[in-house]
Amino acid sequence: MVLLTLPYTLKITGCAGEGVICAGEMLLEALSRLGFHGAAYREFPSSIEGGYCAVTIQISDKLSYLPVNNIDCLFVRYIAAVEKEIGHCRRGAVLIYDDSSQCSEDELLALLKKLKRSDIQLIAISLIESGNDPGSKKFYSSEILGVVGRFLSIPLSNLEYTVRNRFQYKNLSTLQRNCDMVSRGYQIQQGSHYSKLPLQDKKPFEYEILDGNEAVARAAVSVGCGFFSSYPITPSTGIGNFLARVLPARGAVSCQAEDEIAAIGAAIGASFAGVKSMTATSGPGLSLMQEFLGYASMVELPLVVVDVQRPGPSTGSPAQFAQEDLFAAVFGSHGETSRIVLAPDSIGNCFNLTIDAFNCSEYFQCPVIILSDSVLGLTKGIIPVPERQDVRIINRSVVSGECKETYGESTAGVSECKDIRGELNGEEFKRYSLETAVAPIPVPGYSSVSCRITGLEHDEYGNPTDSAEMRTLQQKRRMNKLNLIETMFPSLVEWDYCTDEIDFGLIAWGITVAAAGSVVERLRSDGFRIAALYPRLLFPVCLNAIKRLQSMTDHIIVVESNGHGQYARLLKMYADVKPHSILSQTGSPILSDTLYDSCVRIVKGCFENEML
Amino acid sequence: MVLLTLPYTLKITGCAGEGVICAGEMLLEALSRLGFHGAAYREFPSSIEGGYCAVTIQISDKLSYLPVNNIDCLFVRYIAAVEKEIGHCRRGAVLIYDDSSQCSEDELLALLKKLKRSDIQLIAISLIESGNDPGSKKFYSSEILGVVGRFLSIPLSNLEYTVRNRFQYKNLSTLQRNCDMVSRGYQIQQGSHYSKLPLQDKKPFEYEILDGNEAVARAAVSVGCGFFSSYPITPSTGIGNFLARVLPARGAVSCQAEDEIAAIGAAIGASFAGVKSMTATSGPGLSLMQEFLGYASMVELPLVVVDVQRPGPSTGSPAQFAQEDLFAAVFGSHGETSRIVLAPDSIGNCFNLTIDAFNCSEYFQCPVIILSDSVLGLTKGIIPVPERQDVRIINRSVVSGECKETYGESTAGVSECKDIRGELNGEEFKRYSLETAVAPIPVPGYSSVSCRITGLEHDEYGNPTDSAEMRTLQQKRRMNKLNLIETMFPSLVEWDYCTDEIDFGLIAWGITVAAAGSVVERLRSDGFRIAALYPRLLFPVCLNAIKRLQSMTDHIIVVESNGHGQYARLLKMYADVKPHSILSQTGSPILSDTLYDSCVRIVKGCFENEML
Amino acid sequence: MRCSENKRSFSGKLKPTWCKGCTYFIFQKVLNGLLQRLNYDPLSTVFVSGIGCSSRISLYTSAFGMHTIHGRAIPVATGIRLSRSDVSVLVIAGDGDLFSIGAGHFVHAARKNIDITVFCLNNMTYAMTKNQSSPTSGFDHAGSFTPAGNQTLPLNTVEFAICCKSSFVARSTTFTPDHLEKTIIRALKHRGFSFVDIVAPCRTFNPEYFPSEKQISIVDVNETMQFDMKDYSSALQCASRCIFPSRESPAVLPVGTFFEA
Amino acid sequence: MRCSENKRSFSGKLKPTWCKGCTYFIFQKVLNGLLQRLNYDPLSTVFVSGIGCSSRISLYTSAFGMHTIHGRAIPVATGIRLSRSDVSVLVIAGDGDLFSIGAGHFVHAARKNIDITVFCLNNMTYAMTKNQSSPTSGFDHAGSFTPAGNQTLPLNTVEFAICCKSSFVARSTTFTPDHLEKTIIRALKHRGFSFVDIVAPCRTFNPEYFPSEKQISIVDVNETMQFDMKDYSSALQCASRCIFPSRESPAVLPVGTFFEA
Ligand SMILES: Cc1ncc(C[n+]2csc(CCOP(=O)(O)OP(=O)(O)O)c2C)c(N)n1
Ligand SMILES: Cc1ncc(C[n+]2csc(CCOP(=O)(O)OP(=O)(O)O)c2C)c(N)n1
Ligand code: SF4
Ligand code: SF4
Ligand SMILES: [Mg+2]
Ligand SMILES: [Mg+2]
Repeated sequence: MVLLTLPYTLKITGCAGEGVICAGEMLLEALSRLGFHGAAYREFPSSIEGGYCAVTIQISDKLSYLPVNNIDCLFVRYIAAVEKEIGHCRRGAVLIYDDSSQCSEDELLALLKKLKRSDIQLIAISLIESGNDPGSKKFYSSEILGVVGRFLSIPLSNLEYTVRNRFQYKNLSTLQRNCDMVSRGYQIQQGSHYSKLPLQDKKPFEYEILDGNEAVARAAVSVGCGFFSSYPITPSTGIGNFLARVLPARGAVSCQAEDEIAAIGAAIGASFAGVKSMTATSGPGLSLMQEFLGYASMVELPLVVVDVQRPGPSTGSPAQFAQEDLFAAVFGSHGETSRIVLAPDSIGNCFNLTIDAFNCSEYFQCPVIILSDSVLGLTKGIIPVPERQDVRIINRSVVSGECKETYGESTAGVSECKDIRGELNGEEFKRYSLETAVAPIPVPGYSSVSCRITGLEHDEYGNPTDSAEMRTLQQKRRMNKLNLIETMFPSLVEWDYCTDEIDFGLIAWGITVAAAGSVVERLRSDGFRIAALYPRLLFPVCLNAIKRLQSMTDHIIVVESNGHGQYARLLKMYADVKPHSILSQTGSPILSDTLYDSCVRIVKGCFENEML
Repeated sequence: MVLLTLPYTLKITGCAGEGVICAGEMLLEALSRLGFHGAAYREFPSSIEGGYCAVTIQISDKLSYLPVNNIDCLFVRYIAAVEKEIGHCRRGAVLIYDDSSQCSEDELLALLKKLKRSDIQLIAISLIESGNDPGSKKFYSSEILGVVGRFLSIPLSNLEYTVRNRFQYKNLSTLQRNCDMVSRGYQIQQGSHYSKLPLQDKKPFEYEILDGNEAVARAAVSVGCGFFSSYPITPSTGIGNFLARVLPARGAVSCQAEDEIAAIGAAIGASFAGVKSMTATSGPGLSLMQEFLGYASMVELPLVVVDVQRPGPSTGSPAQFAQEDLFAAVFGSHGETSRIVLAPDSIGNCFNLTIDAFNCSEYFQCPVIILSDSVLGLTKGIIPVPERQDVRIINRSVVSGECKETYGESTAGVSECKDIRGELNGEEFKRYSLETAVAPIPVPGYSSVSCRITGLEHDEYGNPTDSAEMRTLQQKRRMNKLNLIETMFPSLVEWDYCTDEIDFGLIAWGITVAAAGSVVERLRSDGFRIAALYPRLLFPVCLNAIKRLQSMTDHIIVVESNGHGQYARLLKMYADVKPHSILSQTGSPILSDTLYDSCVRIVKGCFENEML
Repeated sequence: MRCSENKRSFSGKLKPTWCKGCTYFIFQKVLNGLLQRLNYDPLSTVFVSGIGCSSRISLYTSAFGMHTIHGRAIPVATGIRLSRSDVSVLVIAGDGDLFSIGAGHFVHAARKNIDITVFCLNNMTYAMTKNQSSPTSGFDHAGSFTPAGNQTLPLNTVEFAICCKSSFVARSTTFTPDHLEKTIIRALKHRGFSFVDIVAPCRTFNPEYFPSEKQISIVDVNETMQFDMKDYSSALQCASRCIFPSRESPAVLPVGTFFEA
Repeated sequence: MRCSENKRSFSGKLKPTWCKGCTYFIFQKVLNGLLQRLNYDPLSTVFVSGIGCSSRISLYTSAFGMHTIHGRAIPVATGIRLSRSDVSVLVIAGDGDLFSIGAGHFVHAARKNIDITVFCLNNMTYAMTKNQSSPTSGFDHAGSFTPAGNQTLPLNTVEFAICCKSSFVARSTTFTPDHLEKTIIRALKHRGFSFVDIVAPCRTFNPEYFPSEKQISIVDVNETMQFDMKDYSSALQCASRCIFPSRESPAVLPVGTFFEA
């Protein structure tokens, strides 16, 4: 019995439709029950059936999920998977293979020999079919769970509980078959290779297992989102799947629109009606929403738009990963619009950042775009989810009414009601007053004054105007109202300080932060002095933070997963920084090792230049 | 009789629906017949009827149209127009007013006195109604033409000819009434204030009177555009109006689509079918086209998209002017797309640049966006239009076929046909070969091989692929293929050199170039050494030119009509320039005087700093 | 939503920029009068429109107004309705807005029977962009994009609305304010997706309809035709015969309530 | 366009990524066989599709193929057709693609009678995005966005297509390849906008239709119903009664040619 060290990485591979992802997610649940942190990262083909499919389970005692290539234990059913993954297996890794399928021991040994990987420890097991899925394919999830669970010495009762939980809504015979299969898998002899995970003392019940999509959706519920409309698109669909189940029970609305234009249009309508609203999509949908995004900026209604990024352009690579929609999020609409762009940097942060997004949107009265991505969105993590009462909630300022019951506190989240009838003195209400950054919003059926809104340029009352002066003033106000965001929402910028004198600064955003974090540690232990800046507020650019970093060093590295260096270029545009860009376009998040090497190369280059 | 000096500026004002714009355009035609250059700039309200309406006629002996505020002669019917325009009248300007309408001499004198403009010379005339328009409003165009024509001593026969030309398709009685009215206007006594324009020797027949929209459309016809589809939107509608009349007669197609998405979709379909195609729109339409623009980049089909800019965001100010869609044109689609963005800088250049746009698009196989604007689009100019044989035309490289007749030479413009059957040796055709920047395009019904195209990432054959390596290679090729554009199309960058050592450099784009040109002259005569750079190629950034300018000076000023300094920021992003921005958001193009003052202020600031 | 207190006016403070004599004034007057008479509360009523001459109406009311973007009034109204069952939602937009760029949204809101009232100010042209053929323009209509004449039969909006499963479908016209009023009342009372096509020709670009209220014979199908407006198939058949402007009888304008589920 | 030379195969080199037993294989086989038999020239034929499992078919042909973006196959096909009268243009896409996001384009291409043939591979779900209700999903269909059951009646595509003035409208199914073949031939021969709804349930997400070819009774309306398919109103009425899946008789699938102008 080997005692494993954390983080420990286990990868289960197979073909789409065989249940490997299900197996991985059940394993995560079982681990969570034992007090572990961790995440389950899925890889799947873009077709519905067939094709390579895998799930990587990272078992950890810390919160963050780190994209890794150092596999400690690999489970395979096909020899092709070994060829594909062996390069990512660390020395001495364990390979559990199904000798009942396409993998024979001889072949395997021959292959490992060819690949010069005699360090790999082999465990042969024999799966049987466990049940039929609707398409009458083999479905192995519970059996695999049994095998892997036994390997990690997880109690069978825990695994069985997990299986019951997972299949609770299936018919009884399916449920029973899965329970049988988990114990069958558990009983398969694995020789003397059993291992054991270190004991954990985390209180398991403050945590939930959610992927980033679910975390976004969960947060929307917590913050009082009363209306969600969307159109399905990979990899954002999970948000809709979650909210379609959860919102109606809370008296809120989830609506499948006929397309993305209708989806954002309905969300804008709901926002006008006083209800917090959200829509979610991926790149192609973001492109379609550009006209309405500009409208929301112009009429200054709160609105949250989630873009779960995937590689583009056009349909691109729907099943892969990239951070390529930043430019479209910032600049996509015609004209000059005031909007906020945020990016979560961990699965857990998908929750908190969505809360922030709603708050910013309500506070500044403008659309907020959340740039998530396919890995954050589809990777399950064991994350802390605060109770509603612990969530900081900002509600839009509205014009109050005739002392009707406060409208829909929990869903619309109307607070800070101003009864402005007294102030008006018979004058018209200035919805777009130039004297304040944002004026309160009249809400139909609730407020004591009405308002009319238009995408035409308008004066303080909201009436269309041809006056260039008024246009300039309103445009300025719409832009400048965002100036305070960095101060108002300090949690939108994350720092990893060092000393005031540093050798270089590293900037990363989105999921790339995970790799950056581990690289920073490594570089520091190499003796480099580094400060790291992890902006979640991508636009408007967090100038205070950037300036501070600039004051510490001239050498700033920006790492991101796109071809243009989009965030680096935003910094050039808005902050006069000339960063070094590290770009990655592998279809997966950048790996620590790669990032480490690139950083070292750049830093050495800089120092050499300075020597000269 | 006063002999006038050129450029001479005459402004006719009135209410929408009274025919003032028609009067101005007829005047321009009459002037053109006398060998003048010139332009007629329209101002109109965004509603159909009522509201202030005006046309400014600039009479010149040079080609370019310059937005001006120095009015030499103002025609008014309402006293409000005097208040509005008097500030733009140069000292000693002539004011022709209609004393039959809301303007009395006493009032006028009182007003001028109050405004301290006793320098203004008054001419009273009395219009009568000339005919009824469909909405039973007064329609004064021919009568005004008579008045103004007499003032400038244009022969009556010329004016009558013009009127006949203009109303040729109206019914006989309308035509006759207009002819009567022009001579009535001609006969109104104007006291002793007649003037005369200097004789011209330009050959009038090489020139046409077109506004920028018509010039774009005319060029599309010349270059062999075989398909145009669009959806009406101010201020781009004129392009569709023109092509709907002209294309069908040439066996080509003009199609009104149900919306902008369908418009660009149909144009892409036609392009796939081997036919040069174009669509035109304004800001909101550009936003709607973003998804298809990304698709065109991805499948690498030639396509020209005209965006006649108006102020945004959202519906914004449809009747006014701005240069605000640059960011949306460059960055608007999700993912990272390869596209070309061009901007014409004069009415005449609307023609040439559209030719260039088609050529670039055919050559590089990607969408080209032309950023025109409401002033270029709606201002009539007397411009040279080359014969088709003098136009440089590049046609896409296509895969040739079984020696059928070359397909639709004039419309599809298929040339440089490659019969690749021999080369293939039974292998599949590489539509997206990595060995060349662009491969020839197979055309249905014409080529000897077929192809299938997809917005999914694809390999060299065009088949979908999940390979990250292939994706990176194809993305690189799609981006890099544009590297040669600046060298291949030198006319896309215009220089106004001085010496190699300069005090500062000025960059302007679009119609702003007109004001910049006159300011450069003035500043040079002040003793400053200036080089001016007028890029028509906005994206990819014309790095060679920018670098050259940078090598001459550190002080670079960029002038443009938007709030963000969009082109200036593009330069920061892509060329490491730190320019001074001069921004204008007045709803009209920046005026020379304003620009001059701003330039002087910046230059002085720089010099003072350097002194310290 | 009805007022508790006194009847309140729906006239807004902004002066319409419509042409003198525009038929939209007639519609506006009838609608505003009616809403007041029926005790609607401007503070609980939302006018939603797209872009076009017609769509400006949402800026000219004392109620809440959303002047949105071209073609998208219906999705926005859907969002208001689904999130707030307690406010009245009226969509008022043009033929181009609702049936060209907006056609897809119409189909789905009708199909889902979203409880909104949709008024099409049908002037059979794109007036705001100066006369292009709209989906309801007559065959041979010379729009600026179709100078040789539009070669498409007009969309029969009432037939289309029924086929999309609207639960109330009617046509009226600004030529007969009384009938218009009667029709609007019915539409407002109906619960579910209700649609009224209002023939309101453009004075500037469709002058041939003026001053010709007499030349056009307005026929009330509820008086002249035998059909059961509660029966889908009967209603659909009746509506499909009642096209306007029709090539066969261009001078006949069939109005009335075609379907009420 | 027909070949001058030998009949040429329409089978592409790319292997479909469809699930084993996907009904789209049946459609593909019938269509490809037919095009070859009818002497169509792959080099003069364009398959245009949107995005979805169904829409991938344009990548699996030896003809020209445009796999475009979601919902926009029809505008693209319109552009090809209007600019090139000499190539054959087939649109093949899913029910979600054509009738949800693409509904507006369908309306206008039909109305303008654009000479293209549109095949809807109607599996009554969004298969590619893993089972959300589509406009043709049955009432109570539990899509992932409507877990409590879709509360909307399905769009009757044949009725809708007729109402939009398609000049040829039929329905067939992959359950009856012979009938499918016959129907496709008619559709291809027709000049003008022709539409065929092809009921082709998804094996993965609509397993209840398998292996139940026998449970569903397929009824050919041309044999069982009295109507004149050349007469608009008669055809419309017939089509409006032939909804699938219908709440009243879920096991009856009415197929046939409904309208031919
Ligand atoms: C996305 C977009 N496309 C085009 C336009 C231009 N546009 C404004 S109004 C209009 C048509 C209006 O026609 P209709 O809806 O019938 O209203 P009407 O003016 O006739 O009352 C168009 C095409 C726009 N504003 N936005
Ligand atoms: C603009 C856009 N929105 C959403 C999607 C995601 N998407 C891909 S296919 C599809 C639906 C496919 O359904 P259907 O057309 O019925 O085809 P099927 O897969 O059922 O054959 C959707 C919503 C997309 N690709 N693009
Ligand atoms: S153009 Fe026509 S629709 Fe528009 S305001 Fe004038 S009359 Fe009314
Ligand atoms: S998911 Fe359904 S429609 Fe898609 S390929 Fe599989 S069986 Fe066919
Ligand atoms: Mg209209
Ligand atoms: Mg489908």
